[in-house]
Amino acid sequence: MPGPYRKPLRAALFRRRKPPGQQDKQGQSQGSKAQKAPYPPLEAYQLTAELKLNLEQLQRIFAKCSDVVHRDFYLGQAIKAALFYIDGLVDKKLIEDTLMRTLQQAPPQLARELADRTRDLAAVMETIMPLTDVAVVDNMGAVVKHVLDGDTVLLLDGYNKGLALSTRSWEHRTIDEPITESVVRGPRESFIESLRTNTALLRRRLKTPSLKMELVCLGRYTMTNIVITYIEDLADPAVVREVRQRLERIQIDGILESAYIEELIEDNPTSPFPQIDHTERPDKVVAALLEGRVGILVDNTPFALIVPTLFVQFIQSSEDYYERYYLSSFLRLARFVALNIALLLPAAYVAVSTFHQEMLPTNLLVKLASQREGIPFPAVVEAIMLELTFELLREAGVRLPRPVGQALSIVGALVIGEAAVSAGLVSPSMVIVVALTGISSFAIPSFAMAITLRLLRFIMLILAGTLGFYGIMLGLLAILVHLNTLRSFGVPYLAPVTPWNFSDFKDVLVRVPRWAMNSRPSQIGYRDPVRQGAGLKPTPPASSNPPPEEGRS
Amino acid sequence: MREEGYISPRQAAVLLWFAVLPTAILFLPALLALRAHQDAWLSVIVATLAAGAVALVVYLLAQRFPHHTLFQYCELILGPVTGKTVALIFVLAFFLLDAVVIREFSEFLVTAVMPETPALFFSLSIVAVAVYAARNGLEVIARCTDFILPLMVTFIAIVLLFATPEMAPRNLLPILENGFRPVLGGALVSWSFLGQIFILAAYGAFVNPPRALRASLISGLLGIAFFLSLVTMGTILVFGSCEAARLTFAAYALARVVSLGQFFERIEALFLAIWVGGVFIKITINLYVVALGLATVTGLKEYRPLVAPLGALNVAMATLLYRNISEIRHDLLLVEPGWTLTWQLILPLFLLVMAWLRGKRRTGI
Amino acid sequence: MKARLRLALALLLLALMLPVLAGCWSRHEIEELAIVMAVALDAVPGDQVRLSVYVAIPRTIAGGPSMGGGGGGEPPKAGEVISATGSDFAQAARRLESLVPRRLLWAQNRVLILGEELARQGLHYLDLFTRERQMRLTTPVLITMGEARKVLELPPGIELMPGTILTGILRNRTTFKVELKDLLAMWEAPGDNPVLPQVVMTPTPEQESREVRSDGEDKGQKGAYKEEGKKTPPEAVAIKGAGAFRDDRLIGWLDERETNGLMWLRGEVREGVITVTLSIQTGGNYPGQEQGQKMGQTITPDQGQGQPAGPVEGQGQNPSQNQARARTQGQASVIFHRASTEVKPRVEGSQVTFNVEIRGNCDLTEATVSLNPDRPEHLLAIQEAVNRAVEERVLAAVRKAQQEIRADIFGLGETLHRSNVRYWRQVQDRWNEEFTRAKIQVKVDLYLNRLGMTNRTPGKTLDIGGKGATQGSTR
Amino acid sequence: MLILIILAFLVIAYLDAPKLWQKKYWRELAVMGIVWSLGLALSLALALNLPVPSPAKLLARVFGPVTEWLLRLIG
Repeated sequence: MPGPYRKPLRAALFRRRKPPGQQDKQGQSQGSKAQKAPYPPLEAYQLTAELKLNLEQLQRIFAKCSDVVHRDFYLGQAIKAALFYIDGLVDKKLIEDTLMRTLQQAPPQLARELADRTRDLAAVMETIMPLTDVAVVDNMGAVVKHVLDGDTVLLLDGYNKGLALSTRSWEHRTIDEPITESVVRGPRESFIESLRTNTALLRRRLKTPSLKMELVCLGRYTMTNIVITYIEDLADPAVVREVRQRLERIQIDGILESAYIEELIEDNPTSPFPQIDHTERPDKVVAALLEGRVGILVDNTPFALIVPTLFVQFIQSSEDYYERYYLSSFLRLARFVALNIALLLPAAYVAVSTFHQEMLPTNLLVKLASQREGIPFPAVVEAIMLELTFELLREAGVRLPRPVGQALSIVGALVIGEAAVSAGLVSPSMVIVVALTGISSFAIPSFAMAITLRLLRFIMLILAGTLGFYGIMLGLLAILVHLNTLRSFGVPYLAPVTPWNFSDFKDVLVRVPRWAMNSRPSQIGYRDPVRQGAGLKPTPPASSNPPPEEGRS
Repeated sequence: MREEGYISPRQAAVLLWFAVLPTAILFLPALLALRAHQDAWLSVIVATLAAGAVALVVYLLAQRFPHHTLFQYCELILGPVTGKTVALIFVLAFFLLDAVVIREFSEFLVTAVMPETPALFFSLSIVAVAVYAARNGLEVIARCTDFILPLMVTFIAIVLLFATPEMAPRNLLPILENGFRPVLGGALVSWSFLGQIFILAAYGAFVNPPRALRASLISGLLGIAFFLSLVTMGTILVFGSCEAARLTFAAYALARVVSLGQFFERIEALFLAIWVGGVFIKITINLYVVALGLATVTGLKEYRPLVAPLGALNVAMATLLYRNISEIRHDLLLVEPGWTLTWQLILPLFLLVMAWLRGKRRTGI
Repeated sequence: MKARLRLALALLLLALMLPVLAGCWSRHEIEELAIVMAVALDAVPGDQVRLSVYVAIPRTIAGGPSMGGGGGGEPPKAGEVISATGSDFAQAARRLESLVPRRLLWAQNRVLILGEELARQGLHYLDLFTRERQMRLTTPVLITMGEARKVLELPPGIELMPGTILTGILRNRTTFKVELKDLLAMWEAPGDNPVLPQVVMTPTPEQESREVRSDGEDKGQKGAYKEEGKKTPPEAVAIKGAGAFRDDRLIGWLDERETNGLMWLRGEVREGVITVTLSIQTGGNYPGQEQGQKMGQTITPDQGQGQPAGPVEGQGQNPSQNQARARTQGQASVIFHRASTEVKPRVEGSQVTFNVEIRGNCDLTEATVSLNPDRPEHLLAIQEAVNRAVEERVLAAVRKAQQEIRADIFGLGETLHRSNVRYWRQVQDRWNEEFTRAKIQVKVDLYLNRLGMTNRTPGKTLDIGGKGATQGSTR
Repeated sequence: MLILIILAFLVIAYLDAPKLWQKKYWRELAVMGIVWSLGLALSLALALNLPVPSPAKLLARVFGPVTEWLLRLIG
């Protein structure tokens, strides 16, 4: 029966067509305000003083939920009680060994007093509860939420309140090495899907009460927990407020990955450039927090978001800070070159070979010309074709199981490249250009930025193929203007190059030594610019190795 | 109307460079060599002194009316009707200037790079990007220069550096062969480019802090004089004044001479690319000023909607203005000096005098 | 935001429209180009000009190394010479395009060769080569006796193409190099006249080498090559000599010596070798002289230490007198890396005098005449001879210019212009005439100060003017 | 060509006009409309090869003499 599916959809579309006006950005809003509460509308249910009624309601709410466990028992053999939890989300051992035993064997006097209402529900908590994380819940919505979160809810007969006992424990991946951002030197821990583990990873590195972790719950169905984390003394309160507001604005059915949020809180949603950095490395998040940035952790995602994000961050890798600064600086420069190559090389090749032949040294020109004899396609088409092939290869390599993927990319690159060249379909130099471009795009630490550049590369290619260097320049200018309009949570995207800040250049194209990084990035960490004490540059101790002639102080 | 962004004094100065240099380095050296022969570079310096007068007037006006654009204080000084008329003249002048720049730009590209492509296409494409930039406001334009300027400076430096083997110092001699008059004649021609620093009157109101305006005027003017005389001198040194005068696009010819070792010869395509960046800023800033001025004169809340139609009109105007490059040269030599002197010096001077007479000044915001 | 989206949409639309609109304006695939490597310009009868271009064939050139050494058969041609005539070069160029299935790419042109006839008609035809955007003002210009097209038809030598051969030679700096912009500057400057290096087709290598011997110069002998199996007599190309213009017309030719003198006078000489022949009479005078010229420079070596000429100890002696003894006749060559020329005009009344001072340092690079390194006089003798030689060359060039060409091909007028504007004003309109009456005084100061990696001339230990190293110091 | 010009101008109008309309910025809309129609008219006139006087000519007539006078003043 298609009706029930189609109709609401139509209605939703219809509603989105004429937004009520208060939503100006993403059309994700479904209109009415009641949507914030989860289905079924829990306002209809209420905790009553009668356990039986409460259980009935709960059973109705969790109807056909086979993973919900409901257990009736007598607390202290005197008062009727019930435990409610979801199997798989709780530490069953804890419940069975400790909780049940304690509750059932509760002092009869306590049970009597509870039954007589001479003592409050809190007495259970105060006297016998073997768990620490216990909260009193007084409405059905909270009960349901807690149950869904993996807590165990204890209901007592005669009370219109319940106790939510934190018994969360579910199967999750162990902390592993970061896959997307592996380093030679540096911590090998990465975030996992469990939010609590992730926050613990952060907290373990930042042992300060200044590290704040604000909880936001988003997603009508997924009820995903999201943590806004920042160091209170460093982060710009305006940015924190902005993050909070942007998150609270979101009304969505579900959040499966931090990318959902990323797309909903970006400053310029139409830009091809990533404006929010993401990472699976706790150390990178901590470094960002220490600079005054704000992290956003999302449950069920191993990727944390970092805001505000600047363009330069995409050519920085956390390892830069763990290796010697000469190497890091060199690598950063190399990445910058790679960035340019990834964006421009095929375009420049096409421009030079079809418009500006005078630029080539004669020998090279002649070589290229002889290579291209008999190639049936214009250089632009050839470049686009090869680039597309390369993208396909890459895509296929990523999706396939790892061992197969490797074989595929080798086979693809070698066989197709070789065959295409020997068949005279493409010129060898074009294969070199495309390969170099591919390598360069892999050299960019940020996958998101690399993807953006890949897309822009095609536009540049078309521009170069139609207008030569002039076209490339037009494209670059448009990109430049666009980048200049971008802001990430109020911070200019291209800072510190523009607006120019020389002091921030210590950590842009080069990384200066640790002892010279005395201040935080001015646009982000301005609340407390001093990162470390001055004069940290180590000098050999004068006493340990005194110069023969004269002592230096 | 107000613009929300502010620019730093340094950016203001750099914008000044970009408001003058891109077309100037391309066209001026040859015209100067025609007028002042081997003393062309002296003409630049003389013209700079003369342009100092513009800078002074702009500065004095800006001091009287801080946080006000040219178009705003026109009205404050002369009253609503006359003021609006004069402001409209300025708008038109900037508009024409922009059209001329667009035309020069496309003329150059067609002649030197892609003769088969219609000139209209170049004007259209660059203005499209310029519209995009101008809509984003002064701050974005200024920040774009932060990227283009280093490229431009590096490139000029490279060209001049690697052209040194081709340079013959004797080409500069004898100095002042025919006295000072040809130099003055050359100065008059360079005036039509150097006077464009007047554009600071239009965007100087957004310089923060306002009292740094003087510094940006001075450094802007000095930078322009430095680069312009350097390029002029380089052209004369390489080609000699006779041959330099024959060149249509002097700086481009200079770039074509350069060879970086045996490998990196013929770098003019790079020159083209970087120069396009410079002209882009010049067109954008002018377009922005025109839109801002028109919005001010007509009392609009926003200039943004005007940018795109103005850009389109500008392209049409650029096509209409001249029939051929000879007319452009003729105008640059024989019309522009008088015209630019009138609206970039005399008219502002008149404003200043009126303001002084009427005792008008505005100190607050 | 909506507006942003719209703008992005508009820009995207524009970007998509670009290829449609732009079509293939100005776009030329690299393989569709005929790469012009050298251009020869000739005048042909009937007021026509002929434009000949050497178009490279990439296939052959790129396959270069592999085809080398393949015995037998004619080596595939690296390029082809195509020519077309027209009433001017633009027309000829257009006609050329109708002969070639590809589009001509002029931007890589390496050299511009003027034919004699055309040069005699005037240089105004060169306008195309400065106006057309692909042409470069830095193209070297050469002139040749007879037809310029012949130069392009040369068989390949070390380099595959005549363009690269010629630029290669020019890069060696054995002769001067005139780029198009220099040519125009010489033409346009009121006190200057163009001179162009001359490219000559030399006959067979045998003749060539004979010429070398008789000449005593070894300038511009590159391009000689051996190729036996050709039916046509092998020809080689060399750049030597120069064509001299009065205003824009070719008037006459300078030979190699004169060209060298011209280069000295114009200050074009940067590095080079000067060879002089001199005879050293041991025990007596050592007159140094240059071949063919009677220009004595006599020095007297220090008699006190000097051994009498002749028999030195042992078997060094040889019945054939000259061989056994020190070689008293022979050549000495010096190489110099830096030299500067300074011209100072002086006006007295209506007489203009140019004082030319040539300075520089040079190293001995070859001495076939016996030489004792410990005798500074020997070096002095060579030095003097070198100075004479240079002076003589300069004077020869001046003579030629003043008497035959009757034009200031040295740019002396410009020097005068720069130093004495007032006098220049009076003479600038008839400068060439005035030039023929100008006095040119040459002073050459080339210092010979290094001996090179060895000191003595090789051979059995001979002794000229002292025991040399065996006796320690001569002083 | 004509179609292209009109298309381009329609795109320009589409960029801003709807927003201005929504915001009821009539004044902006009017000024923009004037500039827009001037541009359209000029472009069409140029495309149709109608004789349009160039402002450069006007400037030359007025300021050519001024420049000449200046030149004479100088030398």
